[in-house]
Amino acid sequence: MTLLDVRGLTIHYDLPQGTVRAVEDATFTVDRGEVVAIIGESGSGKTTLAMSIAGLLRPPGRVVRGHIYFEGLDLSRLDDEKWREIRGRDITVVFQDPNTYLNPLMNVGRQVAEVFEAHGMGSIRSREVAQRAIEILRRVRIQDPDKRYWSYPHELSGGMKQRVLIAMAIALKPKLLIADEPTSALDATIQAQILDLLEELRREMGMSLLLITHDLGVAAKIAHRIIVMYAGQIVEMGRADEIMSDPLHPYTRALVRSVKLDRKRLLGVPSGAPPSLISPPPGCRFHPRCPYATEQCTAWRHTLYVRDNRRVACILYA
Amino acid sequence: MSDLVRRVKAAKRERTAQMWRTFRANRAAYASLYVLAAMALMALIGAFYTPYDPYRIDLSAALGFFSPAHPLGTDWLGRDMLSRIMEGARYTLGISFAAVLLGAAVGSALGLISGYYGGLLDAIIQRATDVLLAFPTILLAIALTSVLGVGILNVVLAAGIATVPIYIRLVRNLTLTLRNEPYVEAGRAMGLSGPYILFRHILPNLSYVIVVQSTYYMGITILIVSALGFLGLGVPKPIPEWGTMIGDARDYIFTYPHVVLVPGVFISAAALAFNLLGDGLRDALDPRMATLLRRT
Amino acid sequence: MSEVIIRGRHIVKEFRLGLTGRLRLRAVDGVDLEVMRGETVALVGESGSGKTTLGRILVGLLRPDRGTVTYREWGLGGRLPRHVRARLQVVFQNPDASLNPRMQVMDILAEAIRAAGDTASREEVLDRAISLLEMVGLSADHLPKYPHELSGGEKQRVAIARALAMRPEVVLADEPVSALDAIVRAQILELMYRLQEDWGLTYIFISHDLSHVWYLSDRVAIMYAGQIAEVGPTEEIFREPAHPYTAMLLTSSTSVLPYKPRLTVRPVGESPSLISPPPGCRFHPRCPYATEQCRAERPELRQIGPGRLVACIHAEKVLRS
Amino acid sequence: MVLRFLAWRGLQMAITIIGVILVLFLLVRILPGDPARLLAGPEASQEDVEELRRLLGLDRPLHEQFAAYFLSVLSGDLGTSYRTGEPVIDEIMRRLPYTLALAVAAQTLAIAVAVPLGIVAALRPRSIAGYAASIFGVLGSSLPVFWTALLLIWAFSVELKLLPSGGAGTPAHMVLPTAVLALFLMGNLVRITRASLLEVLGANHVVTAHSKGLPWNKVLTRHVIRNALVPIVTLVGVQFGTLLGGAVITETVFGWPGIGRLVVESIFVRDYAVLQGAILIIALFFMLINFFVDMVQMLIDPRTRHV
Repeated sequence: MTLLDVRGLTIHYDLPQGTVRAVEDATFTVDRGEVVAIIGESGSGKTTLAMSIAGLLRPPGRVVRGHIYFEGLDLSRLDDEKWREIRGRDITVVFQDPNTYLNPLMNVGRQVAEVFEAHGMGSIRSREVAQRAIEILRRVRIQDPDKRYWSYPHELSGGMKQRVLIAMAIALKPKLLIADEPTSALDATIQAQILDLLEELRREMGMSLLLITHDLGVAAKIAHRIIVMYAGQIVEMGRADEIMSDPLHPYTRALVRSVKLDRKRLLGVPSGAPPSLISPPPGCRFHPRCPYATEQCTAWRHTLYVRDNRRVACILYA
Repeated sequence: MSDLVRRVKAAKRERTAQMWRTFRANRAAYASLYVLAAMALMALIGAFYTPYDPYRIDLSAALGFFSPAHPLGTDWLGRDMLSRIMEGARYTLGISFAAVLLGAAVGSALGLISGYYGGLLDAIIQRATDVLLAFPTILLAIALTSVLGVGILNVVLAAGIATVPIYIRLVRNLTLTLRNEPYVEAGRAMGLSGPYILFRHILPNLSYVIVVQSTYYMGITILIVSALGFLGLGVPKPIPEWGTMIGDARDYIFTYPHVVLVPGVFISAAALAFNLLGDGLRDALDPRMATLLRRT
Repeated sequence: MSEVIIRGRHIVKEFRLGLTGRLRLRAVDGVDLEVMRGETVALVGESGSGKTTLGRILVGLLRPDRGTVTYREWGLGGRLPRHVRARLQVVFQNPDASLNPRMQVMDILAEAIRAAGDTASREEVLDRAISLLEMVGLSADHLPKYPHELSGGEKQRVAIARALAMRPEVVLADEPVSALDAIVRAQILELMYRLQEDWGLTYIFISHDLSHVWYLSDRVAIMYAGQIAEVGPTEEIFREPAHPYTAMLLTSSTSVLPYKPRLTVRPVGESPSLISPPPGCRFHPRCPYATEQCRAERPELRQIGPGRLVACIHAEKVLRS
Repeated sequence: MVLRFLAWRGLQMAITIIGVILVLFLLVRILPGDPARLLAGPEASQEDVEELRRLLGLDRPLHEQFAAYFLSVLSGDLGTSYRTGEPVIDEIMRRLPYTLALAVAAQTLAIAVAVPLGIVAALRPRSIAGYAASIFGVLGSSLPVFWTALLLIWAFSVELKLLPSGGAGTPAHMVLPTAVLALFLMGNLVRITRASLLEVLGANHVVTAHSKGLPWNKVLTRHVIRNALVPIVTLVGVQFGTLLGGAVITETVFGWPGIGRLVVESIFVRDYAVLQGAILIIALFFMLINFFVDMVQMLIDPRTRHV
């Protein structure tokens, strides 16, 4: 049942200012057909994590430790050529900003057709490949796909561009679709349509969806499970509804409180901002902001404790 | 209280120090600063003292190669090359500096007015800029000197005016961008006056770009000024402006190449140093400027 | 509470596009809106709905092409006396661009304090700057800092302090938290709420996030394609939307709201081009209630209850369904 | 859309051309000295000079003179060279092919060397090409053209006796001037190529291309190099335009009978009709090339097609 198995993944960026510990000791799984959301604030390491799973981590980022098993295959040990076969076919990505993730100088149809070409199904110039691309565009509900095939990105609305990116990602019926903030640049009514489309495609193709987002509302809406990251570490994971109704980790609690807003009340969310990942605080990285922090927290070593269906990295649950 | 004021001032100094550190990290730019300082010093000393009279003809010493008495040799009239280079530095560098100052001042002022106030004035300035941009810069400078005639001030005018349209374009486009920045709009909401916003919020953000651009233009202008001199359209003879030196010496390239080689090395070094300095300043003053400069 | 301080009548604003200004984009098309003293009125809509343009017009930062805006006894169209200008302040979306990168927090605040006419000695300026920073949850330690040394939330707090320095009555907050992370968003919203309680500020709050609107606003104006679709008290509109677009927006929202809207309208289509908007009701191509009449006539904003206005001929049907 | 753009650009160019003609007209009018006296020569009597002034229309008000000048320019009459007595246009047409030949050769050479060098430098900054690119990048635009020209003459004509030091006629005559100009152009070209490529390499759409599993060479050609071309084409346009009129110095040093040298010659003999005509033609070419660059830009970049 397990499709993706990430174990102890640690990713650093070597910068002149120092080593950024972007992801530390990330361990989790994604089952077939499952929707898992990784949630965190900017700089929490969630995008780095996603990029490394898709094999798109670029220097100065590097995997320091850990493994990524995909259908039992260790992705972290793969060479470029093998990666190229998997990428775009078995593991695909939909990115955040549809305006910059499409090549502005190439018509969108060809950009979709390239997926077929990349996996040995004929040149983008061939009529057959073009036809398949048009079918895929139709599948993501782009109207007049044979006309839209020739459009350039700047001629399409944001929502349409996002559909084109999704078309590329689902063209070869992937097993895992990673969606990095797929809707945060879009308007609410478009966002809802895109989320509906992703959910529909996931069901139809039986793929797994790894959703990277900063928006707890989006995660709650479509994810089965939620993984919460703070400052490069996983602090909590569990079923989406349980996390929303009963967050355990003090950070998750603050996060949930900051999106479940009551009318005109003082909210009591913790002050301060996430720490620098070059010199993170010792022990629990949340302790400087945590209302429950004690002496012990500074000496604590990151561990995910099991509690019912949940895993939580806080000494309160040790 | 006064402790706070001190901390505010210290932070200001720290920011300058940070820029200086970034600048120094660029070794080529840092070295260029020394090269240019040496040249400036040479020009300064040259005004009061040169080993020989740069204009004195001594045919007995003509076309001497490098020697202890004449480190850079002598030319075909026996004039000491080092003395002439020192004397010429004042002209080549001074004229270029004055020209860039003129071009930057006039061009920036027009660009600022054009971009900030818009309207008919903007339209007129823009059309005039189009016309001036229809001529290659060097050709514009040549045409202007041919009209103005030989003379130090005329070279300054010609080389300066030739760069005016480029400054107008640059500054106007930047002003248009800065004018819509939220902090400028917030200033308007505070009731700050137009000129105040212009001088306090727009100009300081522009000034770094103008300084960097002017550094690059020093390199280009040195080449233009010396080219005018080379063609005999620059300063009047026998002033040893570096380009003029090469122009006068070109017939001796076949027999005594050092008379051409020496001033050329100085021109190249000066232009090169300004180009490298520009890169260093660009990165130190504002890392985002690289994209800003290229976009306009 | 019900004293109207800003009154906008038939506001129209066009922008010219293209090389020759041949194309006209009508960002705001005939809007009436009032702002009451001490309230928070939210302008809600998607990109291109005209909410930002309208907000700027309401505080006199933009001049409408047609229509009038008055703030108390002053017309907002030309230059305002300084003390009036000071009473209408703004806080913008992008914290990175809203502070001059070359100025320290000290200078930013000092400029505003002087502009407010509170001039006087350096010491007094410093005192006032510190008290402003404390008001927004910062401290004197922030005075020496440059914007790039501040976090997004801190920048936004400084921007709020700068606006407060003018002792404003009305603050236009244009998506003040949308560029921030969730917890910081909540911190800033909470700050805005506290400041309103303490100083009796009036907010024009532009947002696309319904939970923020829910948190902060007393009244909501839902905008669609340059026009107002619906105006009314926040609770009523969230519970009982009368315009199909409001219902669609509530259905689409991923914001965590205390209750689901009574009516579900499945989101379809996209907002129209403002260069050539559809005739009649601009929402009709996406509307499940659309009839022939909707295609032909532009619906007027009409009263359907105390303080509730809606621009839909089928509003009663929508409310009943 | 394209038609509208053409019409707009055409109008803009027409206005600029009128401005250019006006500037050239005024340049000669504010010249020191009396053009009639100049033309007549120092020996001519005062009456002859006055007669000539009337004949040339120099006694009429300035705006009438401009109208007359403008109309004659429009009809292709650029005046007569006082030195040769020939129509200016004939002289220019005789020189133009030389300038064009040199410009095309230098630009081609510069592109052929600088663009690949810039590309390799962006992809492998620590390779030999990377260092070569940085050196060419600053050096090319820092060395004065007249100096490199003289040095090359010294090396290849004087010392090695391989190539002629000046003149025109055989392909060998073209080698040195082409090399000098190409070196100068390469400086900016290498820098822009490298910077533009680096920018595109960091662009998000390249990540998308990788995420499809596209082979690296296809990512490079389709998504990186093609996109990086946009600023390069602009620069090449400006450079080529500059070559047509701005190769003044190279043409002078090598005695190349092109239009740039014509400009300098006519300055020294005060042949203002030729000077005016030559600069006008250069400016026209300059504008035409800019226009052409815009068209190429529209071909490469669909976003510019919508104005």
